[in-house]
Amino acid sequence: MKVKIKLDCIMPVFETLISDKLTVVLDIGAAFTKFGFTGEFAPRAIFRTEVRCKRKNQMRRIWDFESVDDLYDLLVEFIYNIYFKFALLSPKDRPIVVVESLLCPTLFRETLAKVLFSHYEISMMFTLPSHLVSLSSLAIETAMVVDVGYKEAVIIPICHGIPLIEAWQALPIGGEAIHNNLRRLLDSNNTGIHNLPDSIIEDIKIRCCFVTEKSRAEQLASSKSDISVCPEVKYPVEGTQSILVSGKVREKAFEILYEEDNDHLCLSTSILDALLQTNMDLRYKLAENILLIGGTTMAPGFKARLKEELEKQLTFDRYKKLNIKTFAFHVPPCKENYAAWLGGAIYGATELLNMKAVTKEFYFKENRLPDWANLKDNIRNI
Amino acid sequence: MELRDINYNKSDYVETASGNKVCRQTVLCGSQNIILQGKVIVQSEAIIRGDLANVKTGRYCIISKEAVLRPPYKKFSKGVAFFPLTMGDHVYVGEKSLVNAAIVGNYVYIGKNCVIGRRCTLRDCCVIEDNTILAPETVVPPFTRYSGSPGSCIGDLPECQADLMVDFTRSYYQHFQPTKLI
Amino acid sequence: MSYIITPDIVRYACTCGLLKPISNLYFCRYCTQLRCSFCVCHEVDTNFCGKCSENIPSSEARVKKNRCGNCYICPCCEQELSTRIASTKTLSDTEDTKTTPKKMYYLSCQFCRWSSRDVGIPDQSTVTGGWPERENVHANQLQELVDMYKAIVLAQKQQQEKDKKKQRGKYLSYTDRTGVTAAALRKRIGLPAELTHPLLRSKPKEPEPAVAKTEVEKLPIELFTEPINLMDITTVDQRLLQPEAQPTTVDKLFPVHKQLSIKRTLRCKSCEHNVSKPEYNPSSVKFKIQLFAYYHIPEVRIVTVEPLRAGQSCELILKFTNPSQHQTTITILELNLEQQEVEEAEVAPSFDNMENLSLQEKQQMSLPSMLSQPSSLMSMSTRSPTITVKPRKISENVNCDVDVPSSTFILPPRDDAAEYDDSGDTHNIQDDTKLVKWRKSNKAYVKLNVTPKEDLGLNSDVVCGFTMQHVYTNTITGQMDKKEPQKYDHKVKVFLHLGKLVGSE
Amino acid sequence: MGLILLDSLPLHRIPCYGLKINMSRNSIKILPGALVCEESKLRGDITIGSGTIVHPRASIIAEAGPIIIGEYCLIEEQVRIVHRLPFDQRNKENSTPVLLIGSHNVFEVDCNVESPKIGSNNVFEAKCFVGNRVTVSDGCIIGAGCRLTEEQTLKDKMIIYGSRCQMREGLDKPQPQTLQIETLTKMLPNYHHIKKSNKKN
Repeated sequence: MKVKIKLDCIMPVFETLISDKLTVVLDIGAAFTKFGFTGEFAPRAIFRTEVRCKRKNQMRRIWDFESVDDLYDLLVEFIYNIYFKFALLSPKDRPIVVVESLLCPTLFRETLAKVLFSHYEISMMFTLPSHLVSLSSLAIETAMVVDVGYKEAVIIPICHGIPLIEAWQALPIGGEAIHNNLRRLLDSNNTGIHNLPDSIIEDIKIRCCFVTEKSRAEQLASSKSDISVCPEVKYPVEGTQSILVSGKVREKAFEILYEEDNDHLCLSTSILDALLQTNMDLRYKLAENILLIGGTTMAPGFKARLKEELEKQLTFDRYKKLNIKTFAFHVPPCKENYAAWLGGAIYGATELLNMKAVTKEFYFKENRLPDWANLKDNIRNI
Repeated sequence: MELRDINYNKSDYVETASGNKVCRQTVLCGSQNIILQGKVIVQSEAIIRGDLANVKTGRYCIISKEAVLRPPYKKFSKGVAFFPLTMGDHVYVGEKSLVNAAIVGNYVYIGKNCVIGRRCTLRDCCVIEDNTILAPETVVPPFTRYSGSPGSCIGDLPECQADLMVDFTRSYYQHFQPTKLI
Repeated sequence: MSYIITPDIVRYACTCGLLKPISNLYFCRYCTQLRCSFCVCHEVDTNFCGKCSENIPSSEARVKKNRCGNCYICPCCEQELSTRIASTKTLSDTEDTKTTPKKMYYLSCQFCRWSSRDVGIPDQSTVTGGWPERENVHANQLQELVDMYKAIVLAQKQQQEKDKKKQRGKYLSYTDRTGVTAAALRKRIGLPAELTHPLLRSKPKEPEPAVAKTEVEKLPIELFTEPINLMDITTVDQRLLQPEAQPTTVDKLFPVHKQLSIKRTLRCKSCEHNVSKPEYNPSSVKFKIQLFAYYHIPEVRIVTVEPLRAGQSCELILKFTNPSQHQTTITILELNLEQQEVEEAEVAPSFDNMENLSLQEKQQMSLPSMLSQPSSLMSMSTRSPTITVKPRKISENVNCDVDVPSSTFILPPRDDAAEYDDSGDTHNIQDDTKLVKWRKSNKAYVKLNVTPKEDLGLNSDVVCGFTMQHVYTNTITGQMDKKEPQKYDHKVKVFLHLGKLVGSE
Repeated sequence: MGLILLDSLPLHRIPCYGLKINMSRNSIKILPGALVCEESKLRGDITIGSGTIVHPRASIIAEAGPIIIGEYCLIEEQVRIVHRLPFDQRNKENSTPVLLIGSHNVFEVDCNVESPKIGSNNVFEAKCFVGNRVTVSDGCIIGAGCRLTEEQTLKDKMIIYGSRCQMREGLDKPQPQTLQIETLTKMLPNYHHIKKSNKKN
């Protein structure tokens, strides 16, 4: 690798050749995968993280894998589709940029690396933490990054370009939890909801539901509410049946995000808990630099409600000591669902790719990826 | 699995000199405009609309029960014209399928109950799965498998698909035998 | 029929341990091994548009972001859009504009009837479009940002390099052995002799950090009172079809360029020979290189199976077909799964020799720096050695024994003319009549006795397997000066799904 | 839910209840200018407007009451237009309902329409199924292979398409197929026996 870098300095012509090469950037989400190339500003495609199971001729989600071997096969198929259906180039001897959550299971990332290095023979793999790189499109270094995806909401404060891992918070509230909540709510005034595919539930969520205001939510939660609910929607399913989506259901579907669980945790409290974990001097700055990413944050009314909830929580004793007055939110120059991907595309366009990526040689020598959670990788840094 | 014999009642079918086996219970409109190149099987209740425009099939085609071959129309500023429907060799059209295509290539498999929309082009070596609805003017590239409504590509086919179709249509023809009277 | 729509009943074990129907296997003549899509290297051969069936050179495909310049798909249902001529009536309606005799075109979906007029795109005067393209509103801002980051990182890197150089002193400049040092080269073309990058001299510009706002998007108040029209709101798929804009209402759906398709070549990972290379023409179904197992390995098909009963022997008729131009002899052997493991472990290199690999690569990399000439850079792109993964264990639950016949049988070569010849062609082969029931041209119908295991439950799938040994005649000439075609005994494991177990009589 | 059960049966096997009674009083009125192929199947009290074309192997069955088809309709082969009331409305003793089908409707190959009322300028694409509780207004398109059975009235210019019967509202009504009818009127008599018109305008 050393030799290569030297070459670049001596011959700038060649450098442009290298940077001119198309490098794939992937963000494999629990529900949707974002694919594109470095240096571009939007993914080429966003598609479901699933492959067609050849034996049953049905779609299978990657994250529903049964074993390591199963995951390996699913990923081989999935990466194949990405390269030969969208990227239209051979992965062999090319670098790849992968944006992943810091909480990505080791099993998954190791299997992905194995697929990429030994099955597809890529030259190097550059893994980037999603929370950190999301900030690159804003050119800021300190922020509270809240990622609400499909499986979970993960909150990690970033300080001067370093994720404060000790302060992370995660809750299993995301798209999936909302779908389950919606299914349960719909069940009360419709029949046969249980058999509906998730895609229909998702479509109802996207097209009918929204995050309501806090005052209305409290009214709806209490048994005797005197507010007029929003109009109901008749949602036709396949021409033979239709589902009645009542006004109450439309407003309540997203409430699962703010219903405190047994440990009194919900989306707003975990953001504040994350703040509590950080240094006193930082809290103020973090609260005024909140970045929301992930597809679920795109729901209508999500941001307004989160702000309301955060402000409300501040009045409780639990968080009074934070002594925060205002919250300020960033608006990224992209859609929230691919904010992390965009960060990867920006990082991947720089020389960091050649400097920091895990090369094939390194991978086969160590037979694993470096990981922040692995002591072996941290000793060197200290 | 090797194909089993498919038996038919000898009196129900007409066999031509070129080996075409055509059921008597079919509707062949404008039969002078229908060209079956040989060893073609047309099963009962199938409809071929030669009255609208020429319909030409290649060798070893199988038109199953209640399938409809219908030349597509095209609108011009002055009026409407019907265009010929050409079908290549070794094509299988499943039961109750409607073929309204302009061109069906060689080695094409069309499943049951499909709709091949107006002026579609099915290139050589493609498979249309059962119950697929292909939107009008769709072009199906070689070595693809289409399914759904609207039909979309769900996978690809082995490179030796042409040979598989040759083998399939040939053995179908060989196994399509009149019931032997004992 | 079996390979086209029905599930795969007869599967062959590929060298890599996966089970595939014969139609999905390749046979590398150079390694005389079976390969499948999982264990060959896939490469993009040509790009083409599936709608207009035109080849697009890869450079053009890249510029057009892997999409066809002329073909569009419907933003509503993802079907191909067709170009329609606007009827003359609409032209005369707009009499305030010039009534030119020019034809006007619009895009229309024949499936969901969406049209470019639905979203107010004006009709165009050319067939191929000039349809308005939408740009990313943040493009300029982001481009600036990326350029700045690039500069910063580059500066950092060069600083590091410089620091390293300082440590080593002047020594580095003498390492260029070709005589033309970079410094000398720079002098010659009139650049300052220093190696400093222009960006280093002036410190790279830092991007302006974004400022967070306390105001956030409000929930539209109308949602509480106004009924929504489902037909105006886009679905997830419609939104994601346009990742940049992700429109939430149908009036913002714009036509999308059609994604290109590819033809691919397949390369054997161990010997780097192609096993499949298609012809250039997008609508051609022919191949320049076609090493498909279907053309080389005898095909096995189930003809009939007697009802399967646990612990009872029953008769199985198989059809063997020889696809090659050479006579072959088939021997049915016992399935021995353990033995295979050992054999192949010897053949295939595994991870152990990765050390060698990295060494080799380093040598390759260092080559150009020694020569220090741009032309030698081409050697950088030479193919790096392939990594062969250890074959996996065959995962098939064989629960039925096969009585291995003692005798072998011959399959005559394929004869295309025989297809048109219905006369008896016995080839005068002396057959073991207990084994071969009947034969026709290159096919033989063979009887085997199989016994499902005693402990099988009702309705369980019965799977049997055997090793088929056949004589493979390799016709590659020019290799090692062997004129005569070589004959090999090739073994392949075949697995048959016989059906469900039925109860006793 | 009884309806859904029925729908899963192969369509051509559904017996036409009470057909025999109606068959006894077959009364077909074909207005001048209409073109009805001899090989089509017409049962019951049916009026076919001028300019309408009925292809061979189409069947129109007026089981529950008369069917009146307007002008310039196109009825292709294997089409089944059946006038049949839903189970719960069958035994009502009031006067026999009339199935009115407007003008410029297109019924494509193998579509199955049991709608109690059909406006004008609609297109029923190939292999679609419209149940007897679905009222169709004007300018609708029922896409190929769509099955509509739930009780509803389709508003004007509705477009139903795809596997999930997605709905869209069209900008314009589908263009009438007068040009195709013109061509067919010239072509079909060369190949088919045509039923004579038996009513004067």
